Amino acid sequence: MSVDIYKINPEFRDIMPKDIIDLEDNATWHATATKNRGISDLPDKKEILEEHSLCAGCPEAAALRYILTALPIPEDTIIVNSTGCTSLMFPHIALHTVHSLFGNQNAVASGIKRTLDWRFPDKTKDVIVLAGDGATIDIGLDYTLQSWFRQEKITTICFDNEVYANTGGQESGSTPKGQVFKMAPKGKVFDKVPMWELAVTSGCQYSVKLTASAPKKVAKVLREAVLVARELGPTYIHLYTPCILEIGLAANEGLWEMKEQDKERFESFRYVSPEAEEYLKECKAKGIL
Amino acid sequence: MAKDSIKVRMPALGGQGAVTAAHIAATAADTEGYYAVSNPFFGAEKRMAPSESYTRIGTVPIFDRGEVVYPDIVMIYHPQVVTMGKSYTMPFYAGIKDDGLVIINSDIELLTDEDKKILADKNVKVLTKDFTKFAIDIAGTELATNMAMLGALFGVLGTIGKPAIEEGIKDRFLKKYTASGGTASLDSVIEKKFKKKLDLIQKNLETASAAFDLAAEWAKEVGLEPMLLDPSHVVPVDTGYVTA
Amino acid sequence: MTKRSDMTAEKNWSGQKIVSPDYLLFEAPREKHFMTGSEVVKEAMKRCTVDASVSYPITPQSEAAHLIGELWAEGYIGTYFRGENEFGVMSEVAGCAMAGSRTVTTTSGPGTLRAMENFPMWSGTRIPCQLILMARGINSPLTIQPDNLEVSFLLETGCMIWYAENVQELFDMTIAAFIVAEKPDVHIPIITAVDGFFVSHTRESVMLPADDIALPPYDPYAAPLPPIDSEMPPGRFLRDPFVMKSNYISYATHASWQWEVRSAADRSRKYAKHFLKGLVHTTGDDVADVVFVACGTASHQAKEAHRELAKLGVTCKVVKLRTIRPFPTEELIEATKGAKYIFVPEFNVTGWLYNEVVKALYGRSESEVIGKPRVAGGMSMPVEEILKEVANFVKID
Amino acid sequence: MANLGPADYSPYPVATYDGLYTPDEGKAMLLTEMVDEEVAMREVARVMLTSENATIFPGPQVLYAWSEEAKKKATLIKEMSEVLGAKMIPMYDYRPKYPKIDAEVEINPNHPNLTIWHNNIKACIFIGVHCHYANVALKIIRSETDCYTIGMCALSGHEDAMATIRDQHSEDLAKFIEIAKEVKQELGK
Repeated sequence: MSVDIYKINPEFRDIMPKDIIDLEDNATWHATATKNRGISDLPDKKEILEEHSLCAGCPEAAALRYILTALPIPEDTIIVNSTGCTSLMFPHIALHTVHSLFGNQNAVASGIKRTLDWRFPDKTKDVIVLAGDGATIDIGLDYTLQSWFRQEKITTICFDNEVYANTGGQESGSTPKGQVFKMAPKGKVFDKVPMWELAVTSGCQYSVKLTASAPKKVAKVLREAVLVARELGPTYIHLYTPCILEIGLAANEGLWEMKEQDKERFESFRYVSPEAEEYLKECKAKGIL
Repeated sequence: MAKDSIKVRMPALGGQGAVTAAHIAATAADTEGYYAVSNPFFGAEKRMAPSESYTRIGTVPIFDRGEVVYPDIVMIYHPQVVTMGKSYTMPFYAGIKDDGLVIINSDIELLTDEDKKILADKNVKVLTKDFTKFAIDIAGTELATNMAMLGALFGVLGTIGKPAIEEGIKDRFLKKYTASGGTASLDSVIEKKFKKKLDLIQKNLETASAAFDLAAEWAKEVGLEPMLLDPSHVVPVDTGYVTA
Repeated sequence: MTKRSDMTAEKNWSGQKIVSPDYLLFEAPREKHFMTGSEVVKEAMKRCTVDASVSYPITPQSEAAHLIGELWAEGYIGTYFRGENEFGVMSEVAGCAMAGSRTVTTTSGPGTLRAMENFPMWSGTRIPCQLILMARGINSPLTIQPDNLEVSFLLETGCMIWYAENVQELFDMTIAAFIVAEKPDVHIPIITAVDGFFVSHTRESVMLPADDIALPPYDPYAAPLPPIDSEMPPGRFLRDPFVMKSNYISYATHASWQWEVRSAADRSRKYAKHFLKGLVHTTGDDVADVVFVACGTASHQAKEAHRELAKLGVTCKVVKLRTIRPFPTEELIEATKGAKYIFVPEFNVTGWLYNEVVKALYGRSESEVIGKPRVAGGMSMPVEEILKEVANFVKID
Repeated sequence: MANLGPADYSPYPVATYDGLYTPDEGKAMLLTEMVDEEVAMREVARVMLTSENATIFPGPQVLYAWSEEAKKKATLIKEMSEVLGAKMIPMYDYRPKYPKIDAEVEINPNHPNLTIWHNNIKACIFIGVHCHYANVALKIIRSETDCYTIGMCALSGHEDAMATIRDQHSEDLAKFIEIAKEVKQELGK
């Protein structure tokens, strides 16, 4: 059983560090949890994300914590990443993950999902893609859309900070029009790419745009997206996680920025296909949502 | 004098079935016990555009691959190969070896006096015949032209018999066979023309057989020397495959 | 629809009897068939208990890719689909292999270059997938013709590269490839190359074992890294982590990691020696003035030339290289001992194999190495042209 | 700090470039020599019993209770450490740890030399570490320390270790423990 890979042989408990012992004793694995996992576990349960190397106060780090704490079955969840700031957190996620290249995340995830379905026909294995706006919308656009056309049963999450942050603040397709960034010294000349809409026209069963300002909302959306992907087909979450460094905010101003954008560029967008709507009702009835 | 291996070049027009003919020729030779290889010219051939294929037959393993630049035998499937230069080589007999052979499908004489002199100097014999009419008379379709040409080739060579040819034709039309899109649809066109596959095979066999006799007769008349050693000379060789 | 869980100790999921690699390659009785390289790829994969394959059309490999698809439809292969382009396909292959599939794909020329970024990623993540490469020109203007310049771009990707000479060797080599690539101390990708058209579209006789036997399945847990399936510790595992000094601690990791990938290729030698019956194969006179060193179709052409030279009384030998990565340096030196002239005939304009041979023999051989004849753009290499080149150095009457 | 090892500073040249390869089935390797498994077991036991701060580095495949074999091995490795009087420092996962490791109590494949330097370890056994990370770590140790490395591998072994024994399953570990006890007696320990 997957959760067994976190069980420490008693002979070695005395030499293992606390964070590994806690993963066995105090993490909320699906197999051992008494209730649905969620944000309420954050204060007193062992988190799946260990210490990370992002900037102090980076909303990405917070958003990843919300997502990991809401996974329906973390011990059977694979997360595929791509190059960018998020890559710096991935080694510290206590799950099986892949980085691979810049932009090929949905292609790698497609291969993984197809193989897991082939190798474990009687088991549920969730596959999630988590990448930045550059990876999802620019360099990886073809692979993102094609995986949706093919109806791959994976959840794609875009951490949109509207800039290439890891490489030093260059304009991305997701940067708002007019914004001055490196490689757009006169300001960006075209509009922010409406990825959440492309998701709908490209076959996603579920597409939601939001900011990471409300943890419980992020957790709910993540859970819905994963359940729908598992059952029906591709789902998409477009999440605003501002780069406080590149837009000149202090470490404690990220939340404020996200709340601001809840009313503007990231005013909530939600598409749920009729089939998904039906299925989510069932999930509620079953109490898994 | 007979050689241990010969190379046949088949310039044709897309759709005439020269690739199929090369394949059947190689299969027949293989059945007769020879080493044999066939391949098409590697291009994006279209209907009525130049299309070329090759067959190599020998009593020794055939290592040579690709386009036949120095053929022993050239088979012209369509007059346009000569009259309109629908050929990858100019003239169509470029590179032909001494004591070679040219088979032309045409209802009229295509060779200039200069061509004739060059070929005569190399002691290359030429068989010109309207194999398309021949095919229509016997099989009832010009699509059997390639079978007539094939029969003629083996009639001249004389060391690969009709049973082997039959085997080659059956192998081609009865087995599951990987063909390019164009060839696949042509197959179905032919099948529509004949009600049953076996019927098709029978017609093809009759066409090839008749052409075989005609060409054998011709070879006697012109006193053509045997070109290829007979299969009794085939020597098994360790070709160094993983499984030797 | 077959299920992987239908597999037993005796039979794989498609009901084929599971036999040892040695039995399949060397002991099982064989029958004569007459087919193309594309068709033989299907026959080989049919006997390999393949979990996954991803395809994309490009001449001349398309037919092989169609036929692998048929194997999936027939229940021999677990999962198969057409990817969006070669970059995507090679990444999908990586996903399949990392998650524990025995995975195969095919490509040619421009597809290889489009996918290029993936190949060092493949070797770096230690996946034992197989790429069957049907070499084709990569220059502009566009060509679909046989020309193996593309192979030179793959030489330093960390993947193993084997080169098959003809339809028969393509069959045996693509089976042996999985066996060697999946050895735990090797476990890196393998590229099995042939010259497009010269092999893919050429019809010749080939000896095949029965198709009701197949290789044992791939075991992703007997591997140098855990598969990405959440079934093997450590639970906290990133298959290809950032270990750059700027973010973390170690340049040494990067250096060591890359040496380890090269070491893995080196460890394949002893296995390849067994399953390929040697990294090189020599035909002709033991002691020879003229030695041809070649791979793929060029070694075939050289053998044709050898036969003619023998008739002319010239002592001659053909040294066919079966493995290019790892490069069979010691075997090459041994096989070319005493040669006056070493000719390296090639189907590309730059002579990448000539460069490899010169590098390997540098300071260790007295022979004169000649990078001729060399044809490109799909041209054939008639034996007559080879003989002309030889005549420039050796007196032929 | 320990002296640099045979390769000095950089992990190149690695063992394969010196012509050393993993031993054939049924064989083991001591430095550059192919020997019988039992010969290697005796030598390995001797080195561990006579070297300063001899340490066992158990890896994920034996640290966690994910299979019956792993549980058996855990018990045996614990016994092995007692017989050899060796300390145990876990390589519990392979992540490049941030911001730093605690070299006193853990070892990380990305900079294993830190742990060996810090604890002045002169002999160590890798066991249950996945081959790729074992090889990455062993190359670094080989280059940057003078520690005598031993690879006890369930698969094909590790030529970058100074001693490597392959195909080591629980029954083989039991056999090794018995041999270690004999050697310990011979050494009068």
